[in-house]
Amino acid sequence: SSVEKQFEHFRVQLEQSGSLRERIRAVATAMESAIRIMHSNLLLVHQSRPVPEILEKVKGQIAVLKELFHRLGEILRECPGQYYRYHGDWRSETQTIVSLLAFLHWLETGNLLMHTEAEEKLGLDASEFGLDIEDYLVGVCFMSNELPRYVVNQVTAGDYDCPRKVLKFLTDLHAAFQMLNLRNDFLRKKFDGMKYDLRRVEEVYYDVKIRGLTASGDSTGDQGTQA
Amino acid sequence: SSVEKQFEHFRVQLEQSGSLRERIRAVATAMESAIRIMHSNLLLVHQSRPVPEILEKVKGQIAVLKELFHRLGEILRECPGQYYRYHGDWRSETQTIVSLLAFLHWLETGNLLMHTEAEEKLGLDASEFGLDIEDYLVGVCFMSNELPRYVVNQVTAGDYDCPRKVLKFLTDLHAAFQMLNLRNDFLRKKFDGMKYDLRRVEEVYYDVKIRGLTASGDSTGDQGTQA
Amino acid sequence: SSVEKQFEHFRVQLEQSGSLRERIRAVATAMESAIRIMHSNLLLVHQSRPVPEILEKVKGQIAVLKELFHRLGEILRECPGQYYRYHGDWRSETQTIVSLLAFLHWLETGNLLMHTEAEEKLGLDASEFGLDIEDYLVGVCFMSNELPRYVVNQVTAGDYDCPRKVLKFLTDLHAAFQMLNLRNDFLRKKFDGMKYDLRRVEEVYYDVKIRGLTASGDSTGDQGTQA
Amino acid sequence: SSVEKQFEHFRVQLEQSGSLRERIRAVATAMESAIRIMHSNLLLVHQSRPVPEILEKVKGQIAVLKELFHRLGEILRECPGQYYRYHGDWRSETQTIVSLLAFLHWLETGNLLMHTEAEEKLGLDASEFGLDIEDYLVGVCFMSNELPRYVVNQVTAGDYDCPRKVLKFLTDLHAAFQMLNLRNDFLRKKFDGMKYDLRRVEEVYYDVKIRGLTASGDSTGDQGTQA
Amino acid sequence: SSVEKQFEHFRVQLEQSGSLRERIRAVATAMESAIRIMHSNLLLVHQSRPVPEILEKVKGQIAVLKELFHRLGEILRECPGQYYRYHGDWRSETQTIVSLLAFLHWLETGNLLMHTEAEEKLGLDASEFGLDIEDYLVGVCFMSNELPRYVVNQVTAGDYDCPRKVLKFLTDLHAAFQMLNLRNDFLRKKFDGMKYDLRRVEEVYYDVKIRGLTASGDSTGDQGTQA
Amino acid sequence: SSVEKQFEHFRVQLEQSGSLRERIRAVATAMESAIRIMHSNLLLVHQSRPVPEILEKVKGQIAVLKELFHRLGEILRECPGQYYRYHGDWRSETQTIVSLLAFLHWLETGNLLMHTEAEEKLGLDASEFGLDIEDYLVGVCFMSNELPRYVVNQVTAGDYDCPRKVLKFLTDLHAAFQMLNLRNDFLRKKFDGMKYDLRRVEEVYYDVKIRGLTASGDSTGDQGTQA
Amino acid sequence: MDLQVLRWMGEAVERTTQGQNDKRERVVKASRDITINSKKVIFQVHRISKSNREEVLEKAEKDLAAVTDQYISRLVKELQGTDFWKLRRAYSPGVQEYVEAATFCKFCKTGTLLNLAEINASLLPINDPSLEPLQINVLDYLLGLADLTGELMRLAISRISDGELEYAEKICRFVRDIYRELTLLVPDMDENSDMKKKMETMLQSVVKIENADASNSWLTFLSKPSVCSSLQEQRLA
Amino acid sequence: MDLQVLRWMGEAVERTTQGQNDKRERVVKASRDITINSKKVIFQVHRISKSNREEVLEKAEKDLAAVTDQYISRLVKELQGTDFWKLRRAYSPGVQEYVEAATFCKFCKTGTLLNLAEINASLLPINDPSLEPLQINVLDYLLGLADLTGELMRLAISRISDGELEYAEKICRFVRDIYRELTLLVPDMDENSDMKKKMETMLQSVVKIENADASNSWLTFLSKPSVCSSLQEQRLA
Ligand SMILES: [Mn+2]
Ligand SMILES: [Mn+2]
Repeated sequence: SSVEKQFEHFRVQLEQSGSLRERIRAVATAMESAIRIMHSNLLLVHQSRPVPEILEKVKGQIAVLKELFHRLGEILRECPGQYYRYHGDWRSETQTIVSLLAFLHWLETGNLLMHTEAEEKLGLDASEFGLDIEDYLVGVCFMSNELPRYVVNQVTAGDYDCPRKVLKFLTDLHAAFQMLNLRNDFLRKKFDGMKYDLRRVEEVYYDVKIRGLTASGDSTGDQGTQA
Repeated sequence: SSVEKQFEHFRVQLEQSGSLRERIRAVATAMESAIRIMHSNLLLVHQSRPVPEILEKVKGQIAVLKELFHRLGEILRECPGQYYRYHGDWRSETQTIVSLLAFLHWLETGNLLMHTEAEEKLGLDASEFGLDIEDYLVGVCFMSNELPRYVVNQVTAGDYDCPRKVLKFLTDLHAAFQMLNLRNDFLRKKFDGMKYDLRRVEEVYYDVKIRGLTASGDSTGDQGTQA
Repeated sequence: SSVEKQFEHFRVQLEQSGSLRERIRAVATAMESAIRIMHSNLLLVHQSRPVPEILEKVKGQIAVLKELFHRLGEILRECPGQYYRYHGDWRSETQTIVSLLAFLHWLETGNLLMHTEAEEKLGLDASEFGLDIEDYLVGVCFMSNELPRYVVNQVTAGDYDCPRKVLKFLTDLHAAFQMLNLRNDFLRKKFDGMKYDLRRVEEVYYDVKIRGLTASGDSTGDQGTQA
Repeated sequence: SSVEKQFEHFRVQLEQSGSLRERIRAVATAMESAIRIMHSNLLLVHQSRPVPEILEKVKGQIAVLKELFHRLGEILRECPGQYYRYHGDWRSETQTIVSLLAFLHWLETGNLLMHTEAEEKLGLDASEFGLDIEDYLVGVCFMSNELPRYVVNQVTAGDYDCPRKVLKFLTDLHAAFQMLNLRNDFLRKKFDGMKYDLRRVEEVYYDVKIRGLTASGDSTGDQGTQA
Repeated sequence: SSVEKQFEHFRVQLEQSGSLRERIRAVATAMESAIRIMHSNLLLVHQSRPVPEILEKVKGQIAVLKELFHRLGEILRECPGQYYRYHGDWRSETQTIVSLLAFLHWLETGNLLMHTEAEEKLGLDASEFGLDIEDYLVGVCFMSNELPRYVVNQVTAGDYDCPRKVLKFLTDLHAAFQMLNLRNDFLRKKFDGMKYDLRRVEEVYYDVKIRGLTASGDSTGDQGTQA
Repeated sequence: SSVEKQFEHFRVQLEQSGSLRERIRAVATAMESAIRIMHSNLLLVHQSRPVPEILEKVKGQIAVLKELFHRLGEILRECPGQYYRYHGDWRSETQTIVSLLAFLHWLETGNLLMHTEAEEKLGLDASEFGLDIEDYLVGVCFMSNELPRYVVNQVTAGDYDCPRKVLKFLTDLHAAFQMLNLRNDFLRKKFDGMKYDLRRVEEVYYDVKIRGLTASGDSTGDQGTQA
Repeated sequence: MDLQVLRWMGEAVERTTQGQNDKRERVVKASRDITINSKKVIFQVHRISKSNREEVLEKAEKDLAAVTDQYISRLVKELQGTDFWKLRRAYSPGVQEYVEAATFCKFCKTGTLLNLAEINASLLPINDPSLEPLQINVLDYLLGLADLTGELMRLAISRISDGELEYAEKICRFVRDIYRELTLLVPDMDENSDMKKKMETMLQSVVKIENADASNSWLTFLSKPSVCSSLQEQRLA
Repeated sequence: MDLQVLRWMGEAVERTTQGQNDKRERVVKASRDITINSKKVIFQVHRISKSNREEVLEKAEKDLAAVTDQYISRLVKELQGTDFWKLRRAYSPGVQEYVEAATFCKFCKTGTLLNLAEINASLLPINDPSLEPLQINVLDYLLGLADLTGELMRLAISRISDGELEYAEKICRFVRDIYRELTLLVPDMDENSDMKKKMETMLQSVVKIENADASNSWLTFLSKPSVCSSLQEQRLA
């Protein structure tokens, strides 16, 4: 019957999209794995290991991720206009990747990784398979969560100027976000959390300041974070 | 039939109250937007920017809010005696506004913004459209939440007398609230939280005191907060 | 100090509104008690006891309720314009009362108790302390819930014309409600339930009809429900 | 230290009450087991087996339960005044037992098992270890839940007078409960459920009536349920 | 270091059990798929299609399932003694399969599919990879859930003797379960649900009886379900 | 009938596994009790009581636990291949035991208690009744939860080198875990929690460092924890 | 870091997400209007009876066309140039209800299932030819279909009360077919938890029709004088 | 069945449960008053400082005696002749708070734990000699004790800020002892889920005191001129 025929047609369609989704999930799983290694290397920063050494270690993983995004792009090219249908399947991985890249970038340059820079690093091309802005912003929020811990460990290691620099960066970042009229959603919640990071960094800065620890010639030259 | 007539009458009434509610919500949304800008400007106080400069910046927003309350009052004049029917729709905005105004006022004068002063600033007239007391009190509690952070940042910026002044203000405020026999509701919960603010300010005061940092002639004259 | 004076003022105000609320709750509790007796008497209708006898029994309770609403009105007169502030405290009682009155009225007259009639029975004066329209409508929905059971018991008692009359009444009522563009709230949910009552009455009507039980001159003259 | 001594004393006390509770739980478990068998036998009534045969079968279990209550009483005599401390541990068993006894009693006599009769059957003595009134009432509500099913099966077996008798019993029972001013608790919820039983029995009576099945000389003499 | 060596060892082990689990999940997914088709075919019974035709259709799926259980057994042979470690991964599929087989078997023979028969049909060998008793019992409970609907549809199709047969089957099954002293777990909950199936079938039987539809010699001979 | 026989067979089997489970639960309860005493003694470490004294106190409990595991092994020998069927019944006790042993071991030696060492201490033999790897790992995570508090109390007692040692231990442990590709389960969640312990220890280390308290020759020789 | 850069970025992002948010809200509103008006169409169809069939269906079809022309077209306008999948959550409820209404009308008129392809073809005229046309996706179609069975259930019951037994029987068969087909499809659907819930409701609908149908067939049986023997006589006496 | 019998039963039951309900409500109210006034006593004790010790404690003890004489005695009156366990849920919160206040006063005065036996002895005078005297049960005592540790934590922190370090140290030891003892008792308690929650809160209190104490000990350390070496100098510079 025509009913059966239509449903048979649907079945084929849905199976196709199901297998597409499976391939996407496979890429996302591979991303997860690269993220894990990259994250684990990045954690060394809390043990005050020199930034260049860390950059060296993670470079390989970035290449892997770039390759994976390329593969993702190819899969999505098979189903034009359905980026957002499958978006949920690699979303949280993307956000974590942005947070890692942004943290690295900040360590290197002391600046915020811009949206276009992130796309570039991942080999994404906004015209066909770009980086969703909200994913980028969530990633930046995630990055901010890492900063208080970084500050604490840097001070422990004797870098007393770090709190000031981080505080300036985070204050500016927070102000920039404040301008956005965020919907009451996940991103908003993450941003709301940023103020706790800010507060914690302020408190470390306060600790350092109240003990008069800032004056010394501390600017550790091996760090790129000169604000 | 008379039944139909009655329901037709209801339809009209429900639609009227529905559209009223929509207009109120629109005003509340506009308030939210002004609040956001005002809040964002007020945050500069944590970067120890001079109070007069900040006051200048937020003045415009206060005017906007006053205008919005005026508009709200006009809408409510259409439905006399139904203030509390729609109260929930602008309640949380009002509370935040009170908290911002009270903080500003404290920065300027070192005193608590009184209920009548708040009404005055917002152009409210208690006789027909006043500021609900509980909203005022919740707003004051919100304001107290901001103080510990302010104290930390002022000390960092070298204002060592700030903790003492804030502590005195907060202790008095807490004592005043204690007089109220609060029901077990939202306000009560907010007030219960005030004691954490008090404790944190005590700790900063203690830090400053134990290091003998208070004696110095620090009273930064450009601040109105002389307790 | 002026702060203390202000909080003293608040204390008095909060205590006043607290005691007001307590007095309102006391009236509501008394209503609940009268409702219980009235409901218990009204249940006799399912045992096909004559309507006049039941009316006789409940008359006293209606007088009690009227008196209680009078008392409520007097309490509210002390705080003009705050009807909706305390509304939640007697709301569900009012809805139940409307449902009982509406059922009684329908038994007597076969008609829907109108909003104004309900106000009249309860001695309410719309100009100062009226019956909230939504409460009235919820009450009417509650009343509809009682009808399927009533129909079943009437048929059992041999009144084969009852389903037809109730079905007509309920169909009209449902159609009238349908005209209202209800928000997605409590009332809407209650109204959505009305269709199950309608369906159940349809089924009984169908049972009676298919067995050819309607034709007979059964219309029990002692019932006021002539549609 | 005295602190340690006190706590040691507590430990002994609590262990004693713990072991008491364990013994009570053991009795309750034994009750459960007897209840299961009794219930399983009582279910035969739905297959329209003669009441005397069923009574014969359950008699043994009642004796077991009586003995278990005796044992419970002895345990409780060890901790005078603490009946309600451990009450929760045999409460739900007691309620089920009351429901079974009440159903049996109704099958035998057509009457409600009174509170004192229940105590008597279980060998309880109100002066020292009585049957809690709320447990009794919950048990009666549970019993009412069984009646719709019983009515359906009796009609299937050809006993067309059963619905009338059950309906009368249930209506009276429901009316009696209605007089109680129940708190908003478990019992109230159970009682609220009783009206569904009532409604279902009304519907069966309606089915039987509308088909003219009642007239026949159906009063099955082997049943004690003569209302 | 030895710690690293230990964790490396763990990594290998966890990956092994992870991949085992994945293979098991793959088999379970394949089972699910076969179940889906089998269930869809079995649904035809509600449209009163002849049992032999349905049996014919599902035979293929049973073979598939047998093969899948064989594969499962082989996987489990790799990890002796760990049947229950992974049991949760194919448990619910097994239960559904039992329910389908038991329903089919009942349609064919009117008897309960015994545990050993189920094992046989699935090619299971109790000595090494048997059918867990609780899974079997849950499956039987699931099967009972299907019966009320079947009865209703059979009556619609004119098979008025079906309710009696099903009622007898279900009553006996329920009695048999009642003998088991079930723990307070999933199985117990499922069994508790069986009484609603019983009640529903009783009600259909009641409907049929009250309309005098049972007497006729309708027992449709093409069905194996002669109780 | 054969159905009855089958269910009788099931009854026996379910009762057997039920009583087995009860015996296992009894052993687990006894474990719980020994754990409680052991834990209570271990708490003394936070009052900086010397480690050897504490070890002396808990030795007896370890012997008790060893005996209980022996008994458990014997019970499980009755049902070969069903270790994982009942695993859940002693699982959480085992995890707690591992955490206590690991903490003790770390206090004594400054090293991580290895899996084989844990088995040895509990008299377990991997070939027949070993320590599940995931239980071991969860236990290690639990142990990490205790460290931040220990560090704080040691610092209070004047052991300023403790944070450094613990931080090193925890950093290595965290890195080792990071290598494992954990499924999204309980263990994963516990491991995710470890980073908060790490962060807390970092903060204590920071506090100590910022106050310049580390330099002194404080290493309290009576503690075995020399990293 | 340059604050200006950040500010600039903030504004750029603001423009984008703010625009998105406003658009999303407008789409939600459009969807809500589609829902309400589709529900009205469905309500209209339920007025059907033996006597007013033609008239009722004609009105319903006109109403449905109005929904398409006024509300669906507004949705199309709001969505233009957007990735349909991005805002799917925002408009999906309305589209589902529209599918429900359209298939319901079609079934009542012809007794057949309106295909997705047919619906999508009917939407082409309201699409702006210069843009990618809005096409309802399979998932929304299937979700709408699942709800359709609920309406068919109500229809069947009212048809039974009205004596149109064969018609009810036909509906019943149709619903069963859809249910069976969907049973096979559900596991392949994208996020199928909604659908799973609907499947349960649908099963209840199927069972309800069956029950109504059953009691009806017994009753018709009963009403045949030759069979209803003593019972009927008792009543008549 | 005789309707009269039922009605009669109904009324009898009504009398009983209605009386029970009223009494329960009165007991709940009495408990609430005890809670509020015990909280006031606790608040009063928190005013303590090096200078006003005597005065504050004297006032607190007077207030506590007033709670006993006015509010606990009202509870005793309400409960008279009832099984104390039956209404335990109704009065338990008040009694717990009372235990908290009484033990708090006692600790501040003498540094020791007020025993249950001592509390119960102090209640004898307000009991009617003709009835069974109200005795606080072990469970409520322990639950009150669990809350006491929260108050002690606050006290310790304020003592530290006030420089009374040894006193804070003493409190810390006392709280740890109670925590350890309770750890052993909890599993034996009747319905111990409340207590388990309180144990968690208590552990947090313990950790909080420890942290405050720790940072304090560093600070005292710091403030000794001989030790605070370069850091201090830097600041002074
Ligand atoms: Mn619908
Ligand atoms: Mn307290």
